[in-house]
Amino acid sequence: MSSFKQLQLYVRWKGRDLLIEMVNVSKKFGDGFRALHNVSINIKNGEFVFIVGQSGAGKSTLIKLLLKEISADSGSIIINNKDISKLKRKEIPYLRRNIGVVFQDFRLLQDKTVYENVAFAMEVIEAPGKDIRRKVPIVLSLVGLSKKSDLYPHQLSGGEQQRVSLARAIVNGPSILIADEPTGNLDPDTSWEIMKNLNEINHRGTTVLMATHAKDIVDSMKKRVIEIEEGIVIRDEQRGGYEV
Amino acid sequence: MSSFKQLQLYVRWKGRDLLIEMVNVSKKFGDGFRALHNVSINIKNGEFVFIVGQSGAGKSTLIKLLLKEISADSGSIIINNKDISKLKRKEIPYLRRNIGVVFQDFRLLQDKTVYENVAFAMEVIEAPGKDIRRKVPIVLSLVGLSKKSDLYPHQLSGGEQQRVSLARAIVNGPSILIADEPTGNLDPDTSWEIMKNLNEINHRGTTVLMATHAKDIVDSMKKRVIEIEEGIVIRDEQRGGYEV
Amino acid sequence: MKIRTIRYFIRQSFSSLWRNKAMSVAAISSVFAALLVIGIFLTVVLNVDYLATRLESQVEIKVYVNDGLSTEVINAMNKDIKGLSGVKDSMFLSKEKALEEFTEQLGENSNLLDGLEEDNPLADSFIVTMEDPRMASNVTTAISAMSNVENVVYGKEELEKLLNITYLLRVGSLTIVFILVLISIFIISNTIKLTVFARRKEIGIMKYVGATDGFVKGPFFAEGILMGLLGSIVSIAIICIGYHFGIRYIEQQSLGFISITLLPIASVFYNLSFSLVLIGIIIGSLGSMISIRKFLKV
Amino acid sequence: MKIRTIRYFIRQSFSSLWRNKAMSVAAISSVFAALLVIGIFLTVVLNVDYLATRLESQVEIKVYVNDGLSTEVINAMNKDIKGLSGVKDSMFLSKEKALEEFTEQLGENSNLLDGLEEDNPLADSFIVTMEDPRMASNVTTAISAMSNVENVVYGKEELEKLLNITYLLRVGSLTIVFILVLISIFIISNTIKLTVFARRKEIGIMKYVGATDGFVKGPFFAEGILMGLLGSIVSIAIICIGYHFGIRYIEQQSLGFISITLLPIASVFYNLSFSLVLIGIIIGSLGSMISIRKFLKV
Ligand SMILES: Nc1ncnc2c1ncn2[C@@H]1O[C@H](COP(=O)(O)OP(=O)(O)OP(=O)(O)O)[C@@H](O)[C@H]1O
Ligand SMILES: Nc1ncnc2c1ncn2[C@@H]1O[C@H](COP(=O)(O)OP(=O)(O)OP(=O)(O)O)[C@@H](O)[C@H]1O
Ligand SMILES: [Mg+2]
Ligand SMILES: [Mg+2]
Repeated sequence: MSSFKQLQLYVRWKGRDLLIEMVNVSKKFGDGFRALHNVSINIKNGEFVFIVGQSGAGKSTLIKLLLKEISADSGSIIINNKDISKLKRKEIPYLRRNIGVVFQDFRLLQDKTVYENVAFAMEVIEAPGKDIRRKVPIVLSLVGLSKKSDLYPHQLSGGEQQRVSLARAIVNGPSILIADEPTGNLDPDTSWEIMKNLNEINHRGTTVLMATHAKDIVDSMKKRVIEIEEGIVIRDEQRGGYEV
Repeated sequence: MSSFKQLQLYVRWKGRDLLIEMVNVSKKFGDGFRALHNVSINIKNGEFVFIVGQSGAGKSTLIKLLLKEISADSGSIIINNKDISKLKRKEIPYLRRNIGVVFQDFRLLQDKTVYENVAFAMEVIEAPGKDIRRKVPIVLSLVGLSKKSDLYPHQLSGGEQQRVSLARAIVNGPSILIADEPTGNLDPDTSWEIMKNLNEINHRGTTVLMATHAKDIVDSMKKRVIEIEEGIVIRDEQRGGYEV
Repeated sequence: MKIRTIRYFIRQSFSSLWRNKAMSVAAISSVFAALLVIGIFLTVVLNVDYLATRLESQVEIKVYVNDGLSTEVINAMNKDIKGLSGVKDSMFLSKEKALEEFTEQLGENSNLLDGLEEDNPLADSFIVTMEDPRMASNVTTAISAMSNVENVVYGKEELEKLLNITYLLRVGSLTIVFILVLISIFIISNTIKLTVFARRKEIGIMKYVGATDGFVKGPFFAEGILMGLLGSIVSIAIICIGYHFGIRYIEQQSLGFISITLLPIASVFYNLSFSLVLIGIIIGSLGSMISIRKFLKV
Repeated sequence: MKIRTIRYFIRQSFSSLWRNKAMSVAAISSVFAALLVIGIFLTVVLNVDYLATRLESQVEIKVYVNDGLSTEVINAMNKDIKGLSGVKDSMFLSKEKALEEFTEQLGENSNLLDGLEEDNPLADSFIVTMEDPRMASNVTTAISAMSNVENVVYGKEELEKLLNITYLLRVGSLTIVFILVLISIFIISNTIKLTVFARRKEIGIMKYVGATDGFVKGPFFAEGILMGLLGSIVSIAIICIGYHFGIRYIEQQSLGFISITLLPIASVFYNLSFSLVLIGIIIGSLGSMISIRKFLKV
């Protein structure tokens, strides 16, 4: 990868208007199941977008496409003016480094402690040890896990694991934050705490995409809502609610 | 294990009044963290109980104790008149067969299909193949996964995996059904569908214990609510709500 | 445990091998390779033993007899000697023939014997070969007691040397095979351990949904057997093929003091296949049972 | 890649070995066992070669010379012969001494030589031993051209037989070692593959949070080296200990035709350790790099 391209990807994607542009994206799975069909979505820099829809609607599939965890069958996905379907394998990590993700299944490294899991995201970008030691405790306290930093994932409650995943997603201050059901294992109080954090991160300029089933949260935050049903975008509403 | 004991455990635990009896149960973890402290709970046969509490309060720990996945430090846990702390290792499987569990982390067998995962719970009790082939499709359609029966867990959405876990928990018609956050990855509609099922199962005589953060559900179902805070039972209320 | 359950175990073991293809291939390959080592050296040991036996059968006892015996007496004696236990064959050697052979043996120095033809100082003799060279001393005693026998000579020292050599060959090759069998068993069980280890989570899950230890172990046991079986079959096949071609090449070589004759392939196959399959199956199944134990404690 | 990152890889490899103890122990044990097999047979090969060299050095050339040479002439010839390339030593043997020895050799048949003392038909000779027996034919030609030489004799056939034997010994043992090295490499790489396989999920996760292939591979590479290193060190230690005790036992045995002398332990250690460590490290690191590849494609 040329150092110019690296630079282009490293630079925080600010000041651009259209950050994510999906045009007629479709995805079928092996057995012919249509997970997404002709999805077209534009997301501007700095937006806060909820993605809602029934279980199995295709929310996580959409997120996996943005991360190039899977590839679209047709259509194009442009992130920060770059068509990610044309990314070479070597360039994918640099795409992912600009996207912090709270995975629905957490995806924590089982043989690393809470601290190490979060630090790992910084080690990946070869951040100086000094920065790591300074920033990791800050994000851990932000998600309320300061006391758990030396435990391994299997020693954590479901909600705690989810928050480690969140801490890891935000520690590098990514341009885009994608959260797949980040409050699914959290009580309402903790959920609100987390949402306050996400809102703040968004206000500081990070584009936030959140797939969720939390009706309360969507209804009261009054953000843009995209609803997917059986792989098709059936609603894209500014300041929307969980249901029409 | 004597065949008498086996029989005793196999027999559906009906007609008894006190099904689960926890007396002064405490549990500390390795580093001295107090996960549960002096918990005393009685649950009668046929009850429907919500367990609520903040993330990390100790809900899953309590469930793990009932399954003997971990052992209590002190206090006694009596299930169906049997002190489970005195169970021999060989007897534990028979305890677990009478308790269907929807695990918070699903715990699906990754190299088995949806169908096989559910069937496995029946194979474990050496049910006849005929019964397996009849019952598995029924529970899969109950949780809305008939079409997914040949997929592997990693091919499912979060909510679908959760429903497979539920299907597996109920397929043998257990005496006790424990559900740890069974709607965490489900949209409100699907959640209600599942709750209707659980309610029905409860009406047919199964005792249901459900750890949850779903305020809506707890509030509208008006069942017994046990609230845990930092390992201590701080509320045990009939026909309660999520919060006082 | 019901028949149905055992059928289920076997079915499961096949499907598990198939669904974890990458892992199965790696594991079975290792089992195969470890058994191959055992197999190769068992083959070597079998042939070393064969060679040693043939070396031992070269031991000769020389029986010098009185001059001028009649053909009848000679034949009678020959028959008596052949009848002794431990004796393989006996052959009469006249003193004329002996001198001829001796002259040949001396080669360049044969001029030393010039003129001895007229007054042959050698004696008529029987050359006795042994079935079991350890009996040589007994046979010697028995023959000495016969009438007409002048002297019985056998290379006591040489025989002892030879027996030493064959003993060392046998013990040495057996020791090495023994060490190799241990190492191979160790490798196979570690390999099986790693495959169990990769699935420790699945084992826990099975226990959590109410499976007994036996029910969890069943498919692993069957899988261990299957891996051992597959590994041993492949290794037997490779060894037999290799031996088939190797035998041709090696037998063309000449060692001078003894022609190289290897065991026929059927005999190798017969001796080998049973032990390899047995080792594979036993270590495969036992290994998985031992490795699984600690993951069952949930 | 920064120095800091490389340090991170090394630290990670240690911590990963430590945190997956059960797996690491199984894997390193297998690597150790596989290297042990190589090591044992390298030791055998080294000693076979040593034995072969010593057997070869037993070759003698007999130089028969004219009768009644003066001591000066004899000494001069001896010096000339010793100066030929390929010759190790040369020794004068008078015909009286030769007859004595011959009489001894004949043993029971020595009566054949009775009375020859007065008219010794043998000749004075030099017994020449060879540094390199392959030069025997050249040396023979050279000596034949010297004055006072009557006849030069060396057991051409026997030498060829001997060279055949040593050739077979060398080729045979090298072939076996070669096969064993291949098998061991195969086992080690399969073992490493299984340890990578057990962590395929973790590899995916690293990729999903933005790690480059190189960054994921780094610790696995270091871990492969570490496993190879640990496995080889243990195997070298075991072999040296085993050899130390084995050598005593074996050298007490007698083979008769040649005394058993084994290579000194230092020489074995010197020849062995480097190759075992190298094989361990290379296969360990390479194996993990190859096995990891397909899990990186996420
Ligand atoms: N690899 C795959 N093979 C086949 N089908 C798949 C695969 N991956 C996903 N699917 C199917 O695609 C559909 C969409 O899945 P997705 O994970 O996007 O749902 P979701 O909207 O995130 O649901 P949830 O809210 O339950 O997480 C599901 O029905 C799932 O079964
Ligand atoms: N093995 C362990 N070692 C140390 N601490 C542990 C261990 N297991 C659980 N804990 C701690 O015990 C506490 C209670 O965990 P538990 O899983 O019971 O919480 P919970 O109520 O189910 O939370 P959630 O709603 O987030 O699932 C947590 O803070 C967790 O970190
Ligand atoms: Mg999802
Ligand atoms: Mg929990």
